[in-house]
Amino acid sequence: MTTRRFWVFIEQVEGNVHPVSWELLGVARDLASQVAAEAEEKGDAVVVEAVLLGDKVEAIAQEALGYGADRVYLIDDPVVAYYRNCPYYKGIAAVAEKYAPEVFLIGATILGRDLAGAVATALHTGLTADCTGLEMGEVRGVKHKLLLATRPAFGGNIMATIVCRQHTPQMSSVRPRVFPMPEYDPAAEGEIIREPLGVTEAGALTCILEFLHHQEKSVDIEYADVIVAGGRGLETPENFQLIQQLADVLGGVVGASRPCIDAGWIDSAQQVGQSGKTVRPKLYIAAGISGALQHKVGMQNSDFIIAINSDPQAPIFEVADVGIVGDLFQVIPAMIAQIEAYQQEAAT
Amino acid sequence: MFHALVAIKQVPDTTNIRIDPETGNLVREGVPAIMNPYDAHALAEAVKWKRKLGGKVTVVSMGPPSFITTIREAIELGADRGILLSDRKFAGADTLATSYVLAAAIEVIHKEEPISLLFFGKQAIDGDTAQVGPGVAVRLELPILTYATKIRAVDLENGFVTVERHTEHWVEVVETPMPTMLTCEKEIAEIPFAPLPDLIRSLRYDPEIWTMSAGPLEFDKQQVGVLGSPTIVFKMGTPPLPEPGEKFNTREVGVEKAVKLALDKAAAAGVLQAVLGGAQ
Amino acid sequence: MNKHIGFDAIVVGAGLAGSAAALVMAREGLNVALVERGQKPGSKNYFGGAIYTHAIAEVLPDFMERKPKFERPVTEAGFWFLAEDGLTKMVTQGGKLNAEPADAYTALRADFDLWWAAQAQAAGALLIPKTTVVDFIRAAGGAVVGVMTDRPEGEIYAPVVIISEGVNNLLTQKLGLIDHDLEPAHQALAFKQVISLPAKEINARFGLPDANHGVAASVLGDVSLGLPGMGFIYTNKKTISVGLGVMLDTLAEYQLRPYEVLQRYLEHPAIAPLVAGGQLLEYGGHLIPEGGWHDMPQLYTDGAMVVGDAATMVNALHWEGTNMAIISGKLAAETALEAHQQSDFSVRTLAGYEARLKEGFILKDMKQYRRFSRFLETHPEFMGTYPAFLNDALGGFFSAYGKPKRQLFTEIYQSLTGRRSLFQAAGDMLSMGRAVLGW
Amino acid sequence: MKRGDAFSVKKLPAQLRESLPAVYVDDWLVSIKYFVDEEESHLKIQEDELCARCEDKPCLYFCPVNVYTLGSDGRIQVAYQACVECGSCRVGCPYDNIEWKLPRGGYGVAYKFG
Repeated sequence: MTTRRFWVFIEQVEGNVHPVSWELLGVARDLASQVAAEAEEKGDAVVVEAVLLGDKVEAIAQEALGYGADRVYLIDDPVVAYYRNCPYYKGIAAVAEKYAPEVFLIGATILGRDLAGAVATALHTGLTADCTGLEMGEVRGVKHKLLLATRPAFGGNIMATIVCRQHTPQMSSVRPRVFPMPEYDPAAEGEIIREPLGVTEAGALTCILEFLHHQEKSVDIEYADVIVAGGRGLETPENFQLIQQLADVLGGVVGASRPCIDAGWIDSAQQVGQSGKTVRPKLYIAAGISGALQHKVGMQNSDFIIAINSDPQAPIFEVADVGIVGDLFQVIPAMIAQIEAYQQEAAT
Repeated sequence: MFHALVAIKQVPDTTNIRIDPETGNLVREGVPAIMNPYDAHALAEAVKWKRKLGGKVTVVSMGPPSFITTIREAIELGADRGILLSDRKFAGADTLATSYVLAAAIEVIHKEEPISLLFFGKQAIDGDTAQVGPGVAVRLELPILTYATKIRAVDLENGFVTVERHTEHWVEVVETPMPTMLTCEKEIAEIPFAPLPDLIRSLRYDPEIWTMSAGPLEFDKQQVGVLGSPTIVFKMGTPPLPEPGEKFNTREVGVEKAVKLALDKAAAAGVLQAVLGGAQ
Repeated sequence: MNKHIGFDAIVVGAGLAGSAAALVMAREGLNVALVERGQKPGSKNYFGGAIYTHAIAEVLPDFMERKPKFERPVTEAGFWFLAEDGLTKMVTQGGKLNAEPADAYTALRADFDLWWAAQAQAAGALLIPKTTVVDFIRAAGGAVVGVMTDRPEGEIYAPVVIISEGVNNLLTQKLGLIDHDLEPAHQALAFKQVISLPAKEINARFGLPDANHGVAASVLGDVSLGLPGMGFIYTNKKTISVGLGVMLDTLAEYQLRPYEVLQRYLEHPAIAPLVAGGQLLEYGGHLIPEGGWHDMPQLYTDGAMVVGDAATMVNALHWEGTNMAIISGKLAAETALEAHQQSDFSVRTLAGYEARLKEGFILKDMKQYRRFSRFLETHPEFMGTYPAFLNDALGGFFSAYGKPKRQLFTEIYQSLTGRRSLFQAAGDMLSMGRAVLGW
Repeated sequence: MKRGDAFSVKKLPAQLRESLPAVYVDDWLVSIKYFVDEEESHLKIQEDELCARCEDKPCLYFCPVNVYTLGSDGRIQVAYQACVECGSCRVGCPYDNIEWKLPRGGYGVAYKFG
């Protein structure tokens, strides 16, 4: 009997866990269930496990159990108080070599992508970056199911499904907000296993001299509940004011499609799409965005999409839950007024 | 001496990719090939420091002979030497095999002329993997600073570099011993408009071409190309499209009515209540 | 001190005229810089269009062996007269059009110009891309001795410069060879879509046996809302080029948006089936200097010559321009070679360029057609009335109404005279003749 | 201002005017490859005042890529990024009010088909 291990890296900074880690525990549980039948046939065990590094972060390990991990490998060491590539990848690679996970998922965040490539190379295995779809499936010539990792390529115009046939772990970095957040079970139980880091401060190679905090908090569109996004149809950068007004009424933030970024109309942090951010708000309003594929892949998982475009053929309508064909300079002011009226009505 | 190594890749301009509606395949006709923009910015920074400290910039790339144009472009932007790692056996490489070939070549270059800093773009715009840089760094056991936005200081005497790199939360100021690898964001440097003499030199420049064995090293054929790649493409397809929702045309029903009908749909789905609840 | 960047000759612009000039000079051993502002040759170039092989052959007799980047040979050519809801075609096939190599091939400029410039490079010219020439370097007496580009340390010296800058004649103006911007009334704005369709589908829709056959059509009438302008359709291998040219002043006067006019054309009941299901690959626009003879700048000065569109070498009625560009480039190059032989780059030698042009067809044609661009302005009926009449007349002729034929002919006759009196019609024909034949 | 007199607005018959379909040209522009010069616009309006006085503002119509639009403040906005360098505005501006340069070498439109 063997144990098939589905691993998730838990990303934390100063004790704050990146939500993608929990999303991945959810998808890892789902993947594990997809091999349950074939594992049972062979008498194999299937487990979901988390890997966590940090300094005094045991509470997070406990939380990981609540989000669905059966077991947490915890490397608690002052050297990894803050993320640095070398100690992190060496510590993780050592634990992975010891327990031989079958699948290893890492959030495709800035930190995660820095880490994943290094771990994969150290373990001499394959890594599929920036995935938006995962499933366990049959692959010809392989006796057990493999991880089928799907990712957009070429600016989101193509979806490629990648497999790693003979090497383990099968690694993927996964975009935030692609998978839903799992239920949290405060009563969940499981094991926390402490592992040594095996890297001293001297071996860390780099030294962080200081942290510079952003002067102004950049707009965080990735986890916003409401995004109002503008495209070329706005015609001028000044017209983002109108988008901002609508976003304000809805308590949301402003996003943009690539042409606006290319034209320098708005900060690239606000770009939604393949070359920007993947978002999954409760409400996404696309105004004057034609809906090139590269934009759609970044927002089509939104819970509800309203598209406003003067061209009834605009591809954005293909992904919209509801569309308004018309001049956005007329539609948006009307929408603002109606939402305000709606709010007042709801308040009384 | 300051010696910067810059790894560059030629990529199809992804803003111009389209899919053949009949076959579902990628149409490459009419798609311009460009230097990966992140690499170009990394190169610009390398050249800036060369101009400041004296020294040399070497560029290296792995790809088919058509990549020569991109190497020439690097010369135009101020690189001194260009090496193209090109062999049909390298084809089909995933990031692991690519990092092997680059690391092996860089090791040889380093032996000839010790490298101070390695510059990579943060990712290539065709694959967007951001894996090759970290992979090469691990193979060469070099410190790596990804998402570098600024080089504050290069201390050749003591062998240290101070770099700003951004994370999701803040900008870190990091010091590491050289040689070190940086994967660079676009803001690390503006791409300069090359002087005419540099452009003319680049037009006449023939890069060195290293193949499996014709070059200063022999590559391990188990580690290159398809053989050295653990991942394979299982299938390709166009992204699936959901069922489109209803459209209301302002020309037909008027602006007010169209907006109302749309918002009613959002309300019926419970969305409006959910988000406005949060706004109050 | 920077070392001088020096050449025997500089060509500004790697289009059809420029690359032809560079090729001819480099082949004779001159050290030639071919300066192109685009990312590569063809990046900035745009046309309907078709390339005429007689001009290519004059520069490069063995061109067919060098695998020119043609699309399809033009095996069917003609006029399509578009009424509001109908189409009458006057086309010719076979005969001369079946020659091998063909008289004309459809082409896409991004491909063709790259190939054409590569022939100049193969002859030894140095192509310097991504560099915009902004001014000239002049000797004390005013003679051109080089160009200034927009790059740092961007001066290039040469005793002779061939200006192949295209319709936006900024440099030609800078040299004082023409003292005014071209007038909107003499410029056609051409705009088109390149639409992707499977080759088989193109063959079927245009009635072509295979991809070695192609159509070039001039489309008149409703295409430009009956206003001065002309549409076109060219079949390429796996794409079709559909667009039109409308006089710039017409667009301004009638407040027409080019893309709306083009979309209307694409939606025309006779055109829509030809483009149905196709994917837009590229839209764009370009000016055509249709002023002809009257707008032609002085063609040479000390140390410089002007070729191609910059010299307004376009024959609007025949859609000719590419051939005139190539020939003018060749003739300027031959003049530059003579100047090198005589070590005299002044107007004394360079006047030979105009003399060479006069020997060939270009200046003769331009002179003959000198009234044509004005003709369209003053005779809009050729754009509206006559195409509509033709459709009515032929439509009537080939319909069985169950009426006496005499009545039919009366109706046809009236459909003309209702639009234009016979006297006016006769006058129109006379003016047309004058414009075309140069009476 | 010789060119200022060159055209006077003429009325298109209503039937023809109505036959013109509305086109959202931005959707066509995505088919065009540009190397945008972020640093400098090659098109500049010299005097806003002249544009304000220009009655017909033909640039709003004839530009094939809709570079010129009327801002909400009544000023002409110039989206030079979309320019295909045809030169229509250069010769067509009635008051010669557009400073028209070629983009820097390598920048601007780069036709893929032409």
